[in-house]
Amino acid sequence: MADVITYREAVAEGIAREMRRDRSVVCLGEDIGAAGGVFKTTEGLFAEFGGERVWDTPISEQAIVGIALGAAMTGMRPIAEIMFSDFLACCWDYLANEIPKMRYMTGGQVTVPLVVRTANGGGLGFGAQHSQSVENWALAIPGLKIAAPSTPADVIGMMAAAIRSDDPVVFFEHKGLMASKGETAPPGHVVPLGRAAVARQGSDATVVALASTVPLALEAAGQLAVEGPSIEVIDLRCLVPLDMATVLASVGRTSRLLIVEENPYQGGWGGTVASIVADEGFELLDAPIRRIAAACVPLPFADALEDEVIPTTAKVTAALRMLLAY
Amino acid sequence: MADVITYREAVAEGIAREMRRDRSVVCLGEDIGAAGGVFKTTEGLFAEFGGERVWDTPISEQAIVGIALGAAMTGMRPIAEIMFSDFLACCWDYLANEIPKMRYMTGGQVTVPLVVRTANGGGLGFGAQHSQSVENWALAIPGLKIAAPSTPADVIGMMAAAIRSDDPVVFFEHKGLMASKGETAPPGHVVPLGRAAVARQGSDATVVALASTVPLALEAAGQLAVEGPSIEVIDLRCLVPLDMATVLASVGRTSRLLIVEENPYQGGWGGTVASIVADEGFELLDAPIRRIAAACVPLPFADALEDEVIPTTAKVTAALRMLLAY
Amino acid sequence: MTADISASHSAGGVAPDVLLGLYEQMAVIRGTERAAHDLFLAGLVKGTTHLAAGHEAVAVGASAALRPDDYVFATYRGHHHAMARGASPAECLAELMSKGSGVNKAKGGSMHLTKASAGMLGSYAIVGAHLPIAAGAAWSALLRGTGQVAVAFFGDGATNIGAFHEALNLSAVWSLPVLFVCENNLYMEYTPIGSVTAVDHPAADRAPAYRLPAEVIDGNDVVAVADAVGRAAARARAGEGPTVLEAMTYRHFGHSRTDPAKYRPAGELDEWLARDPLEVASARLAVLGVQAEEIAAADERAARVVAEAVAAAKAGPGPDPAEALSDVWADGGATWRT
Amino acid sequence: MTADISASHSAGGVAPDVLLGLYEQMAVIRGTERAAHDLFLAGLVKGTTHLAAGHEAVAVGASAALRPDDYVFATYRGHHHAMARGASPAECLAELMSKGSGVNKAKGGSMHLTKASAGMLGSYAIVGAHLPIAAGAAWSALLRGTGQVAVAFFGDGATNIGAFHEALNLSAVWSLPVLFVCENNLYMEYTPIGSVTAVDHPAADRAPAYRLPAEVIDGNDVVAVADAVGRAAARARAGEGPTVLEAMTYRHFGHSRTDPAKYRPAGELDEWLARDPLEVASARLAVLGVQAEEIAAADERAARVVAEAVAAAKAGPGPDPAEALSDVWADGGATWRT
Ligand SMILES: Cc1ncc(C[n+]2csc(CCOP(=O)(O)OP(=O)(O)O)c2C)c(N)n1
Ligand SMILES: Cc1ncc(C[n+]2csc(CCOP(=O)(O)OP(=O)(O)O)c2C)c(N)n1
Ligand SMILES: [Mg+2]
Ligand SMILES: [Mg+2]
Repeated sequence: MADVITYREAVAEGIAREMRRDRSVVCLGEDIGAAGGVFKTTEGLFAEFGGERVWDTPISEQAIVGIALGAAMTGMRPIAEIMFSDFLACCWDYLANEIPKMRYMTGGQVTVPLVVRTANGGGLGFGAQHSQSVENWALAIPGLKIAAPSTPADVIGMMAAAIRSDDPVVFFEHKGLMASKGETAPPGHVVPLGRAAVARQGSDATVVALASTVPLALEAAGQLAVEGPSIEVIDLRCLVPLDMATVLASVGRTSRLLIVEENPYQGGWGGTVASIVADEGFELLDAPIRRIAAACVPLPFADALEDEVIPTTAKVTAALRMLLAY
Repeated sequence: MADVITYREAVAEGIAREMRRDRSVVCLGEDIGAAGGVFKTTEGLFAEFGGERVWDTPISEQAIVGIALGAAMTGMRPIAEIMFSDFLACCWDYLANEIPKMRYMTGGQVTVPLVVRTANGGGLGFGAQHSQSVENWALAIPGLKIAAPSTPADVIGMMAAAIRSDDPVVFFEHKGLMASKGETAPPGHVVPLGRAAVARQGSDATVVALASTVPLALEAAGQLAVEGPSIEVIDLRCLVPLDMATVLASVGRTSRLLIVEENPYQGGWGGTVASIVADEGFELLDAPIRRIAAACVPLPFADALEDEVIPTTAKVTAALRMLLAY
Repeated sequence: MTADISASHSAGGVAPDVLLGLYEQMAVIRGTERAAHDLFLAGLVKGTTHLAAGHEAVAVGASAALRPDDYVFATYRGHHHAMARGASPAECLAELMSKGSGVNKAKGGSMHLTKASAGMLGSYAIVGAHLPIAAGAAWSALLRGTGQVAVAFFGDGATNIGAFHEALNLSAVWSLPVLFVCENNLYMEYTPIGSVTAVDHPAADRAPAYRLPAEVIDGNDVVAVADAVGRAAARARAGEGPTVLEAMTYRHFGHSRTDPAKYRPAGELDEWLARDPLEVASARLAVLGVQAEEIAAADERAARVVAEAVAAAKAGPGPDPAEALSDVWADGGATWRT
Repeated sequence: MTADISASHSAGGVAPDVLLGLYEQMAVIRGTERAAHDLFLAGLVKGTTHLAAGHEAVAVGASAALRPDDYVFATYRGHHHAMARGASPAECLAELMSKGSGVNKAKGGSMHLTKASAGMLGSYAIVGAHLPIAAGAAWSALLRGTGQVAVAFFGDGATNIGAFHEALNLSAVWSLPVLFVCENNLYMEYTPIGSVTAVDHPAADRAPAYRLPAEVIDGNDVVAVADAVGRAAARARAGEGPTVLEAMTYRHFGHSRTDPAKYRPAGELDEWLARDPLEVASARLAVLGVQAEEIAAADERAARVVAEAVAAAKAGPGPDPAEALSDVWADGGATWRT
């Protein structure tokens, strides 16, 4: 059996592999150096690569991503860490107006090979300003590639693809998955951005999930399998490029679609997926398209309240039962 | 016939009416005072209300909305202007993490009656960083009300509702509509937030539009009417509260839905509307749900290129024809 | 108490009974922070905590110098400010323990303690974000002509984020009645502030960039803090605009949760423990002739308050699940569509 | 030219032929800006323009002191920087006129002129955003050990936005080879900078907040600018970190488009026209013994270049509609889904 590694360790491993093969890869962020990052996702990098390649910054999110952008435009492959994805709001101008538009508005003169990594998502009782799932914010911005892996091996493989990408990538590392374990990735493992994974095959309904909602969907599928129904679970892995081919093919087989998102329903990424299926896959559908997303409220602190708001296995199971009964 | 007024004038008129009736209403923003704002949407306010109530600020978007928030928490009803909606990215932390979450995360202790006004949208050749339609950014954030009027009378009526609202409202004024004219609003006119308008009645298909896309939809409907088909045009007016009742009722009558958005397709607000209809209105539909949105690229400068990217009447007409032929 | 301390100051010293009161307040906060730490280790506090043990003098000293209707804005490390302004230890601990009886109804948590009725307008978990917000409360006070001031407390690390700069400039230009009080505890999380900041005193050394007066003060001396805040508040009320205060202090625990703070040089904590705000106040009390027994009695009263608070917080009800979907809008609800 | 001017400086003065070259460059820029203005009024330039007539000495002086491989970052008021770094007047005007032959293929427009091949890494329309980006190019130069410097040009108004603060602090802490050059033209759009800024010199007076050296210079004197930029660049290349320069200058046109600039006090424009960068350079040339005819010849050559540029730009093809959907990604395309 392959070695087992945590999702958290996979982040550092994925970065380290690329730093070893390409000297132009450098990291910057708050407390990422000797301290190894608040989520320990850069543990070991400072020891291996030193202060010349792993840079501690002040609390200056705009400077962090702005500097990464300038470095990317001039020959480096920077990896900027924004500690919690909620803080992307503090440098949103760079994510929304600068990084994704640079190449286009210069008529193709400038290339921006950078990665913005960030700890994303809820479920840990960190409250309204440290718990959001914001892949959908990035989805609203053409020009950003968006990665959100759910397994350690995908973390490593997608990190390689992200760092090697000549396009800017926002890389979401889910806080709720940090401690989860899985097989590590073989040397040279690269998971191309924009290819969804069929995490579980099934024939009665399709569940499209991302990051933290993948294990929820798999658990729900497992529970239902005991009763008979066979659920296909698709791990989107990326929002851009968005692998609708895999989704539409699956819906073609199952005729039923449930989308499970951690972001709020309003403005959630599932809306984009649903609208494509409601258009291009209209004739494939035998039932309404359902979305389980977070309630349209800020994230509350108490576990008991947070569970009311974000998707849970029970909510996924219930939605699937309704869909199957339709 | 009632007096005619431009959309631009309606903004200043709407603000002035509320400033006259409520001394706690104050304005702040860049060049909004004696200069009357770069879009002349605050023209006359400084002359009428003086520097005590109309405050020029430095280029400090975070300070502008941050100060507005603090003032709103302590008894004032500030109206903050962010000159172009693209610049909301410069103060996104306040729109995403502070303003909309304040009431909730304090357990209801704090009320935030503020308005953030901003010039939104493209079509004027202002390029990638001054042309975006970003109502969908706000839609991703629970806790913000979102107004985007399409007519002068609605500007006045919705401005009144927004300023009187005890909840934070982001008020999008479309640059492409500034010069458009319409009837002014009678004294005391208030358009409650969250009520869509049926801008044109029809029976063969429903077009859901917002702000600049309302005139496009009306024009397309007018063109098609000559040939026979009868198109219903719904002006959403607000994204939050979102008047799905009106949309679903209309689709119930027409069985066909086209959504016309100026924001990019990926992450656009139409995805949310489409997904609700694909779920709750599934049985009403006789055809796929179509969305005409901007292409998933930054906004190009040249008119000829911008037209390729954003919705036009021709694109709406073509989409309707396909939908009707389905 | 507000009036008392300013009176005693102008009289050239703090009255012993007033100082003993401040000492006791600090002892209550210290005890509550220790309790929070223990409850976290016991698994009864979820999420995270950022304890302010060591910073008590800043909160208590400032509160003593402020009016009850002034506004205070704190960071995620804000338990001390909430309590100094009047939130009870019980309702703060209940919040940390996810109880419906929490000061924010368990919707905020440790990082967002708020007691609006006491002018404690929140704890903010995005570094620096509250500086403009505090300026806004000051602007509002100016517009309403109430003579209130607003105080933003923030860490040394917050001085490098853009919101700091924007808030200070605009407050200076508009001459707002706002105090910017930096609690310089030498570290931003695990990184020494000096290694990521271009000047020695990250707040005070920047005040001239906004033509603002500044003072570096002993943040472990409750009297020095009250004194400086009192003077700055008086200036603000007199229409003379903002002041920057940089209070040198130290956190006794790690940055958050179970951080062992290994990044600190050996001996540093001990040096600061020797200047523990409680010790400093004790010493001052002794000079004023307050007997050791009186101080011990205050300690005992504080310990009793904390013990009762822990018991009350533990006994509190869990949150009502319906709370998850309330309080988004002013009408109390969370409805976003029809 | 770069080498020339520094050589002439160290020789204690600018060589007459070098200065005449700079004069001619400025005349070309001035003529191009006038042409842009006329073309806008004629309806041939869409969207907006922010003309830099009056600011020429900053761009030309700085470019003269920089290496060809240095990096320059400008604002939406950046025509002069694009041309000073080597973008041709024709390709700039073509961009303004929405031509496929525009320097950005008509995808950028007036506010985004970019000539990456000449190290002119863009014009940025969000105030202040490019300061951290320029710092990033400087960081990259440091990491790659190339000895390049990066220069961010920005307006007085940009000094009050958060990105300014973050960029200066981090650049100072990391000792980056970056120059922050403020073009202080007294106004942010229609508002006098003094009315919204807490210090007199919005850039230079803030440098101490980052322990950076600063200089206020005559932004209308191309020699003074070249001199100051040359010295700052040398310091940066020597590893001594960033410098803040504040160049005092004035824009001859309104803020943008057809702004008549009525907010200016009477006489102010005239005062500044008397210190027009072209006049200042002319006067210097006269002192150096350059004949009036030689200057007139330079003016004529410049006028010819501009006239040819206008003709070439007008003759350029419209943009290929397919360009609307290209250049999002490095593969040249815009595909976001399968
Ligand atoms: C914008 C932002 N960036 C980063 C963080 C993560 N973070 C939380 S506390 C902290 C350190 C703050 O240091 P300081 O301001 O000195 O306050 P202290 O914790 O020492 O009281 C950091 C980086 C944050 N909450 N917000
Ligand atoms: C973040 C942001 N806020 C506001 C604007 C609108 N705006 C464009 S130019 C300008 C004035 C800038 O003044 P200054 O920095 O002095 O440059 P100048 O135009 O005088 O060259 C403003 C407010 C903007 N582009 N970006
Ligand atoms: Mg600190
Ligand atoms: Mg200016």
